[in-house]
Amino acid sequence: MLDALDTPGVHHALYAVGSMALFSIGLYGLLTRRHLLKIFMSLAIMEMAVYLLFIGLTTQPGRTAPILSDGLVEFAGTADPVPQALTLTALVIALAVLALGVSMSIRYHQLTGTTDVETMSALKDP
Amino acid sequence: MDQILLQSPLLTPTPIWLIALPLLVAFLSPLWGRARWPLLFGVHLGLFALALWLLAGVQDGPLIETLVIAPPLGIHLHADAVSLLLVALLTFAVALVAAFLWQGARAPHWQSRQAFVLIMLLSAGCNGMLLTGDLFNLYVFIEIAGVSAYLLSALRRDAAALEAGLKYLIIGAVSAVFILFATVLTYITTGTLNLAAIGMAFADIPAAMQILIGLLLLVGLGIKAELFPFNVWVPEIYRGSDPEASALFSGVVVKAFLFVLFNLVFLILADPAVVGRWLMILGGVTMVIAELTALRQRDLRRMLAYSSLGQVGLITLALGFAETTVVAGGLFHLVNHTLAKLLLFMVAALMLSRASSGHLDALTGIARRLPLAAGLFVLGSLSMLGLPPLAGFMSKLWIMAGFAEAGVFWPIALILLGALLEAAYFFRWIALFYRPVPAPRLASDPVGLPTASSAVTWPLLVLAVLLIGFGLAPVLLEPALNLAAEVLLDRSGAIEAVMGVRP
Amino acid sequence: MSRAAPHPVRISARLMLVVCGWLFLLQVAVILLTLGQTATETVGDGLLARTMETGAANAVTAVVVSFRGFDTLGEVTVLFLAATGIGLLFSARPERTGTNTGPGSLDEGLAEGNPPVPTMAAPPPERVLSQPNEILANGIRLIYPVLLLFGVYVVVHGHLSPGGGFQGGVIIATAFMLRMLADPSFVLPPIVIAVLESFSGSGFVLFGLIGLVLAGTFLGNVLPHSAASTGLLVSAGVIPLIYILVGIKVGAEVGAIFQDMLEHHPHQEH
Amino acid sequence: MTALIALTLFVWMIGGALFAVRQTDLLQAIIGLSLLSLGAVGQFFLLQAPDVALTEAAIGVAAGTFVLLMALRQMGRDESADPSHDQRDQRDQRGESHP
Repeated sequence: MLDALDTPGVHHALYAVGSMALFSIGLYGLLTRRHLLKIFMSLAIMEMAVYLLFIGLTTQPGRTAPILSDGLVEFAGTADPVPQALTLTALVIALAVLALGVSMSIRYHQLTGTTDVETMSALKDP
Repeated sequence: MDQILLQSPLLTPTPIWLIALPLLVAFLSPLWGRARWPLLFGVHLGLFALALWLLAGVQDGPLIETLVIAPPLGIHLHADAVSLLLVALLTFAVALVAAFLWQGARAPHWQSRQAFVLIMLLSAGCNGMLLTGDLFNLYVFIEIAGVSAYLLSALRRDAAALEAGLKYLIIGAVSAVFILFATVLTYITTGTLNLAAIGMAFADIPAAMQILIGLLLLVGLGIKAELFPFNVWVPEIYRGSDPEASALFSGVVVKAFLFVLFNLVFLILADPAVVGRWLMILGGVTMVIAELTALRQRDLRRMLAYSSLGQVGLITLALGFAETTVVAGGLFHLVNHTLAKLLLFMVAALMLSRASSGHLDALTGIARRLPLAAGLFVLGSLSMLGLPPLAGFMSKLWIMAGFAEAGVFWPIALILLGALLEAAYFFRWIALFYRPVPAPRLASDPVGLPTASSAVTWPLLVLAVLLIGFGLAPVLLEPALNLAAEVLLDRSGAIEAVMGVRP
Repeated sequence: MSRAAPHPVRISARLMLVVCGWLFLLQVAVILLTLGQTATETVGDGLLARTMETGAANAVTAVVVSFRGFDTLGEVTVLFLAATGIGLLFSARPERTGTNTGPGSLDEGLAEGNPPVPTMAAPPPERVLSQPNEILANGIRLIYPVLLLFGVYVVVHGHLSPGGGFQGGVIIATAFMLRMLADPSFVLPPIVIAVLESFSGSGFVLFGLIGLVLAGTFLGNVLPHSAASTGLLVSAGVIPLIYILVGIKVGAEVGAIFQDMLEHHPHQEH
Repeated sequence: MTALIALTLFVWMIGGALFAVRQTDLLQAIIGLSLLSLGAVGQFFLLQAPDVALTEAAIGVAAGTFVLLMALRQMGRDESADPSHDQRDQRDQRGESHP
């Protein structure tokens, strides 16, 4: 009976709803939180949701990983490798941007003692 | 296309060099030592020449360079009359900024190896954005250009610069998430990432999804291309960054993003008319609001930032009309705005090196101390607001003539209103620069400054000559611009060049 | 500078909740409506059909390093930029701190002779990583070579099994990070990092250019890569070589990022 | 069966994400984020993407968390510890987290 759930439709709907829920939580955090670290964390949640949506919706249940091993000799019935490859790339880029943003925040905090985006106002019109 | 590739690739340079060479030079940066600035200048001059050389070869059709595996499976570079024209413009602009920094930047943060790497990779990222024919590859290059820009604006590492860098990084990361989301949805629905293949498949996906993808891309690219209402962050970034960095943002990065936005609109949408109308409205609103706000600015860099936003709005207004004459005029204005804004920001850099701040009061009477710089500022602002015989006049005239020919008059009224507002605030600043000041205030002139050599002015003079030259003889650029506009609007030609079939 | 009217956190938080919920429903509705019409034939299928040509047993690696190697080049560039920028941020004390006027660009020389401007800056961070206890230090010393070896294994087998340059590089960097935590005197010399990142980055581009000359396309596979050798360690032509370069690059960059964030005392710029 | 596992992991991840966004103690928020990443590792394994799962484990769980923890060491654990927050804001935020 549980196997009846394992249709592409159910899977994809599950991943659509789940990852969009994560995306919305991230967006909510982005819009309401003011601490710099919280903003970067919210962005990380949004990115995670996008990756999950990507791989979730392009993989059909029952496929195998796109790797030849254990006697497999051809790529038949394997998952789509392109979303996985793109997600790899995007993950590393996201780490780079996160590390850079956090470093800037640390430096900014050392200089001014501020961690709040809304009080960063040195550049506003006097 | 294969016959191009089968010739010896070293003898016939291919578009990949426009991206690979800056990457290579940047990776090898520890080797260059003191020769960094001449190298940056030389490499960009070389890339400029290469872009012009390639531009001469794409008069009849785009040059498609396959990377590893032929499109639509793999990534390809799509070099055509419009993307190469912009590559030429942007590499030229970076070369001039490099020359300016080479001669003029005495501040330690501009002398560092990192500054060299950042500018080099900023240019590589922009070239990649202009040339790539693949949606995800576009995202990667947007990140390269973006990360270099965040770091350039934080380069000075004091609180103001770090604040600018952080704000730029946060807004840029948000925009990148939206662009990535749109890319993902596109792959899910069309199964491809090649822009031409997407162009063929896009009309078949459900309308709701088309709108969602379009909105995500509009938000993502609108943030980066500084369109209303996604541009509130711009003036703060420009104020916190050094003017040299702002010159690169306004003159180079924004132009690349404008091209990306319109290239996607024209290439992917089977009928760009509706979206084009919306973009025109967006552009018009951007222009009017920015020019009105610029009137109230009391800081030189913020004023220039708002003026830049106004011009971006004008260019969007023209390109959104999707009609050859007006688009050619819009591209002409894009060229002129890059030249004039580079001039204005570099003059601002010179002025700020002599004044205590960029505030109105601090700059009063600066013309006595920097007569040449003030004169060039006048020239640049006159071109910006469109006074004959300068280039800005010709491009605005061109755009308005195109609109009049098509019988659409509200953009003309908006452009004239914008020019009026620009005249108001630029003349206010110019009058201020030339106001005579009592002696005690001049005495506060900082002394003991390591003066920049007078060679620092020659990039500015080049820009001034070009502004006058293009104003007097727009015919120099006319064939290239007309061709570029046709190519930009010719969706089926671009798709056919990649896919081999007409849509 | 006076702050604007107090931020009405509560109202705006509720409003944002409504906005996000509405967007959530909208996105889910659009995606669910589209689910029946997702692409049946994707680029991935075409690439899978041609993966055998590369001789790589891991199709994801074939896509990452070969078919979409240009993306990967861009990606290591972003990492390089981030490491460069973080090195810059932590390299030396900026001369001046926050002023409202934002100093001009060319006048930095002005500030050199002046006494430091007192600011509202926080006290310098205590850089006490409390002395690690003996068990932790010994445990890390024990695990460190194993982790390094594992990282190298993951890099080298990237074309055969899950993993590759990124994963292995990050594992190696994590090994360094643990070692730094256990043993504060352990440092990656900046010069070594600089050499490694230059070597691997330019090596990647050079592989691309060699491919351009010999195979006709940038990043073309110029070494023998017969399908028959699929599954062997030496197979797939340049793919493992490029992935090793990526591993070195990622290891060096992420290691440098970790090191910069761990120790905040300024080190020399070069 | 996989659908149920995926559902469980999603509940886990959404819990982690809510924790990361709502918790005012930043250390706990970071732990919430790494729980989310851990859930994502499981999801990627389930989706036949071992490469991505390995990367997510190395980058999301280890490196990303480390980077955030380093920032925490500098900036303090308390989200509302910023001196520029006024009392009213703090009260409001507390009120908002217990509706």
